[in-house]
Amino acid sequence: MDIGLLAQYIMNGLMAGMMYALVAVGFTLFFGVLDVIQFAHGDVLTVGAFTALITFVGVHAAGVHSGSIALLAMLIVAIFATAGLGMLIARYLVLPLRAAPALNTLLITLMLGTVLRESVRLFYPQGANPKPFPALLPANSINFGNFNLRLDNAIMLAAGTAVIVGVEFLLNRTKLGLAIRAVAQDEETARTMGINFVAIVLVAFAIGSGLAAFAGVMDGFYYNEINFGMGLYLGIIGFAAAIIGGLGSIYGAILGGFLFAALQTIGTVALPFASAYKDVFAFAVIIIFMAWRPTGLIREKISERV
Amino acid sequence: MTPLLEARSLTRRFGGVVALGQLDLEVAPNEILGLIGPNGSGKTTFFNVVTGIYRAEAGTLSFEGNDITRASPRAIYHAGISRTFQRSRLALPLSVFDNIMIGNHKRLNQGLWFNLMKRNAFKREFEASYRAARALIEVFEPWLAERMFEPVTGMTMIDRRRIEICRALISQPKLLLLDEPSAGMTHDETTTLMDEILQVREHSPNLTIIIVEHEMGVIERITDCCVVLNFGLKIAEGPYRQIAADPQVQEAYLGVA
Amino acid sequence: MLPGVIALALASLYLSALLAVEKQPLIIGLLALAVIVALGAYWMGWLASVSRSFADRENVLGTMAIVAAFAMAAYFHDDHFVLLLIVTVLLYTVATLGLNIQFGYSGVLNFAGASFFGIGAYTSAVLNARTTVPTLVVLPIGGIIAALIGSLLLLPVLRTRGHYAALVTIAFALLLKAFLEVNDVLGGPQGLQVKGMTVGGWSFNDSIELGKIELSFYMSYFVLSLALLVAAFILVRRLERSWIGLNLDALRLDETAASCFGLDVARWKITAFTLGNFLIGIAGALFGMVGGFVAPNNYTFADSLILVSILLLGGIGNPWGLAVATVIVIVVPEKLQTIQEYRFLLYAVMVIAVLLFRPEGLLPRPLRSYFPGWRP
Amino acid sequence: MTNALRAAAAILAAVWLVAAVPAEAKDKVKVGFIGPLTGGVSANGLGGRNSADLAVRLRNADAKAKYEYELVVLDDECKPNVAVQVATKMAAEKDIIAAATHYCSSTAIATVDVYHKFGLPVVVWGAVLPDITYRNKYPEVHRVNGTMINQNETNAELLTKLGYRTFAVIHDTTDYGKGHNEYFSAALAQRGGKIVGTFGVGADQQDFTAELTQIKALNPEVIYFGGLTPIGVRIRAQMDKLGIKAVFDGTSGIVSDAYIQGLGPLAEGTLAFREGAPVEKLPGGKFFMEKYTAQKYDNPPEAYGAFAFAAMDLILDSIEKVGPDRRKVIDDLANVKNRDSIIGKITFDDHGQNTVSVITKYVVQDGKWVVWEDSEYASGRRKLPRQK
Repeated sequence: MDIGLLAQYIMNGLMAGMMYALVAVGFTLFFGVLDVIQFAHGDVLTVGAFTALITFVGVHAAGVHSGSIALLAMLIVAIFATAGLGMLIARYLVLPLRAAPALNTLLITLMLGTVLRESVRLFYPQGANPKPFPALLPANSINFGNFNLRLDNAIMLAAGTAVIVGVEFLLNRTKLGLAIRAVAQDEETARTMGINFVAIVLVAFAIGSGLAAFAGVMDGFYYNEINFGMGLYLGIIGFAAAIIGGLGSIYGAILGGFLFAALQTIGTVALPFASAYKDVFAFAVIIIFMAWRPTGLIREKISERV
Repeated sequence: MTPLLEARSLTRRFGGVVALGQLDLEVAPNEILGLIGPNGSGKTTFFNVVTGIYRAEAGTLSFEGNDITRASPRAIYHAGISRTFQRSRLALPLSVFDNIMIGNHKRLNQGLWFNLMKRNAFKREFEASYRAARALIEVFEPWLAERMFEPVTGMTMIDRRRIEICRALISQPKLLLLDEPSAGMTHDETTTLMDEILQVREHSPNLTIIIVEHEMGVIERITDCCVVLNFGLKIAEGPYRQIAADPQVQEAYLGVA
Repeated sequence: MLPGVIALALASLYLSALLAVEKQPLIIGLLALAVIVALGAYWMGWLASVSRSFADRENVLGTMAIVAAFAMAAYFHDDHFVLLLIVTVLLYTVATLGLNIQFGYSGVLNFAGASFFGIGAYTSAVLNARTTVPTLVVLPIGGIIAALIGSLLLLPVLRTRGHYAALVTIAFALLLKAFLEVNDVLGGPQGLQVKGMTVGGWSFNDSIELGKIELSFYMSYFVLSLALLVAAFILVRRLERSWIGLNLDALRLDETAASCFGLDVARWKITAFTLGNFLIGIAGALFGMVGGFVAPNNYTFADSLILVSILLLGGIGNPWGLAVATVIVIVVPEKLQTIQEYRFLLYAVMVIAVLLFRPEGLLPRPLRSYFPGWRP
Repeated sequence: MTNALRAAAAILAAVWLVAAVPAEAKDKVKVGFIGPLTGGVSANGLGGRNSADLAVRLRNADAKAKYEYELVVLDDECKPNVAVQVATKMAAEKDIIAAATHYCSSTAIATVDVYHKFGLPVVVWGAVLPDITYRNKYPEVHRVNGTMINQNETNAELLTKLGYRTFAVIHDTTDYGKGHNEYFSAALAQRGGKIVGTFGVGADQQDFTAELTQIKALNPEVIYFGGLTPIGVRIRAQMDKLGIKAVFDGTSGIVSDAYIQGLGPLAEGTLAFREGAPVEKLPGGKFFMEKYTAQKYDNPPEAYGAFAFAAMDLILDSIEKVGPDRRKVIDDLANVKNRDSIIGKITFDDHGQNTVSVITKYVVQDGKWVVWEDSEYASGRRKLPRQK
């Protein structure tokens, strides 16, 4: 196939993969500290994206027309709002259910997801319609044959990478990260080490949810359109990515994210004119994969005391 | 005479750590063997290897002369070995009776058709099993026999131990593995439980027992012979008095140096 | 036994009232009433005695429940929509009974319940349209196909645990919907029409004339669905009250311990998963014919979640609880049509509340009693 | 039990009577409306609902009306499965006499059998798939708006006249999108246009970069899109992302304010076609818009509001004439000839299809749907991409 076309496919894949990875990291963080799946995560992303949109409208209404300021405001507000939301979820829905079977947590967060999704649909003005998302990033683009490299995409990839590296640094090089990893290792020891368990859990949820907001804004800039349902799809794929990567492992999540995007891209390239089958293909591969690697690529330590 | 259970240079590692190193061990029929040693010396690992939860990396295990080194937990249970767990692993939401019946698996008809369609035949089997379970548990604690259909949740530690031991005994195994039966119980409770175990032995004389225990009193009282492990290696073997006197054991285990 | 009878009578009376009432204020009033009464009964400890009498005299009360169902159907004999609602409740209960074998007993996660339901429905759509297989035979075939397709997932399902297992079925749910959407042979997103049930040349889709009174054509579907439910109920009950039920519980609660007592983990997981999908498939096959139409959007991941939440709402592992929960989940949103835009929201909030304040569900599963009323 | 039930029945009956005592002398008659009130095309659904509601309100305000009408509104979410459910609910409720139904073709075609089965007379107010009226000959089913055939003729006509030769087709895989694909391809073939690639996409698909990347390689002059507003918005936006310079040529499915709101400046130059004259040019257009704004609904009537109004008005006329009886209404609707309405004369052929010949061409200009003939594109002051 023509090289430019290939490059275009790879670019599409990278963009999708970056978003999946950002979402997956959230899932894996939550699982790390609490061994739960926070299934409203995808819809937290939606809330993040819409918060950003509201912020933009607000900033605009305030008479500020500088794109960069608006962009900054959107990111900050969205990330902090969702971080707060994440903490609330952890505090009032997830932590209280620790004693209950994992299924309950799964379900309560799924239902919360519905609540968030429906609220956006019902209470955001005409929330059922797709909403235009401002294009604030420079849209210059260079064409190499069939490959058109856009500055904004490049910027987003760079930003995404930076964020992921930042999280990695935070987890592996800082005291906070140490505490989070300690909690992830073993709650009891963490407590004895004098770590405030609840606080760490909340922080982890804040970080993960903040990432979701970032991914949501990125999605908005990439598609220039957001809608109340965007989170459901991204959420499920992020979950899948976190799982195939191996729950509890950041690298696994990132790997999983790009792997899934790769699968979809391969699906489209391998089945041209049947590109609609790309999801069927991707999910089929995932199921087969689970049979081969039941605990994901990067296996979490299962130390069963008998 | 041929040993009931025989381990030959049995080896199992976890990462770098040697949990069992070249362990040779024999259990004669009808004896009660004490397996002792400091924490992490490989006692529980030995049980897990014998019951097939972990695979041995080297060495052989034979039971009544048949090799069971690679056998699955199921096969081993069917061969006549059953066990209790250090952290009692009962099905808490289920009734006492249900928990005991879990141990009775091989003596119950597991056929779909039988269970779903032949309700009368099933009822007969059910009632028979009920009587058997009741008879067994009465040996331990008549009070429990009256509570066969109450959930295990909320029962005391000693009762849970009793139920767990009944679960292991109901299938009339040839070899019983007791993993720290005294864990989490007071001294007196432990004594009572041991009395009860010895009583059970009266009822079924050809029952062989391997017991892992920290309470030396218990070991001294009920075992015919002891094996001492340290870092997965056997460092002594013999009747309690003898090994208790062994300086090596004292140093490694009793900490008396 | 008396408390059970009273509860049953009140429940069926209430349900018929709820189904009959049209005026929104009245409906809201009735719903509020139900909540108050339920809370009151719980507070007074009546619920406990009710469940006790159900535990002891289940056969009698079961028969009465059937009578009550018939009485209700007779009362609504010419009201198409109410009958359709009742049929829907009956068939969803069958499906959740299947799901209950998986989640409730063996602990095998299945987040693709709606998918297997859909497989059943599509089976009847295709077979009724393109073959001459008697529609009554199509029902079990629907179940078998669902079970067979489900068996494709067996390997990953057996090998994975916990959230990893969840992913397998979730991925399957998404895969199946995506497949149905893009696959033209099965109608794509547009879906397919399903020919109705015909038994011995007589079509279920024709209304029945009994002298002067005309019965809705849903009446025959009602009878069949009820029969199916009763059969499924008895099957699941016997399963639970047998060594197999015990095996499944042991499996769910502690796989390792269970295997140390000779339990064949793979065998029983396969049994539970397959049997569950079979039931779901049959229910789906019949529901397809009742609705007369199948489309991928009926069988999304979200619909699977609704099935699962019925399970949790009712009290996982308790068939009677399932019936109650299904009524709530199917009928209540239907009756609250005027706030239709908000029904999903309210419904989700309700489930959250239950999970927070009564995680064991409305009617928690009682201890296994192998023979109701049996005393040593 | 049964006795108990009878008792309950009695109580309920009493309650019912009390509740049903009419406030006014006129007796109540229920009529229905079904449209997409939630989901991506909800704007059109709400516009239609308001318009139908307007018709009912005006009628109730009219002292000469024989009955007091109550509008029962149900939401088909533009999903065939949901549509079948709500259609069954509506048709099964005996005291709903007739209904104005469906904006989405995928839902309308899925439900015609239901209406036939239950004998509920319906007038389709927005769906354009020919099969809805022409696949069967159901006396229950009528339609005031035209079918997609003519609009695709006009569409192909205009674009070939503008000198475009190579087209790529994207259509959603519901019967709606498939229908457009079929009729447009046929119309285009007659006029010597060439289709370089056809892509079926999901009706709620999010990412189209895969399809569009392939289209980019095929390098067509025009991308024809047979689908509805939500994915129309996405595809147009993502075309831009991939730097595809081609005319975006849509169907009646994207003629909505939501499309322009969704895209902002990117919408400029999008083409679309709709049967029937634009509201402002309709005979009763001015009257309709005045009354509509007077009601202060919070959504605009959108492209098909006028049709929804006309459909409901037609139904009310029949009921006034023959009384609240489904059978009689069906018979009455069977011979609607040159009936005056705000959308002009309505005449049902033997399939209950209103014969609308006029098709309006639209182009987006400065954030508005402008009738092609009045646009600066027609006058040549502006140019579409790659226009000769």
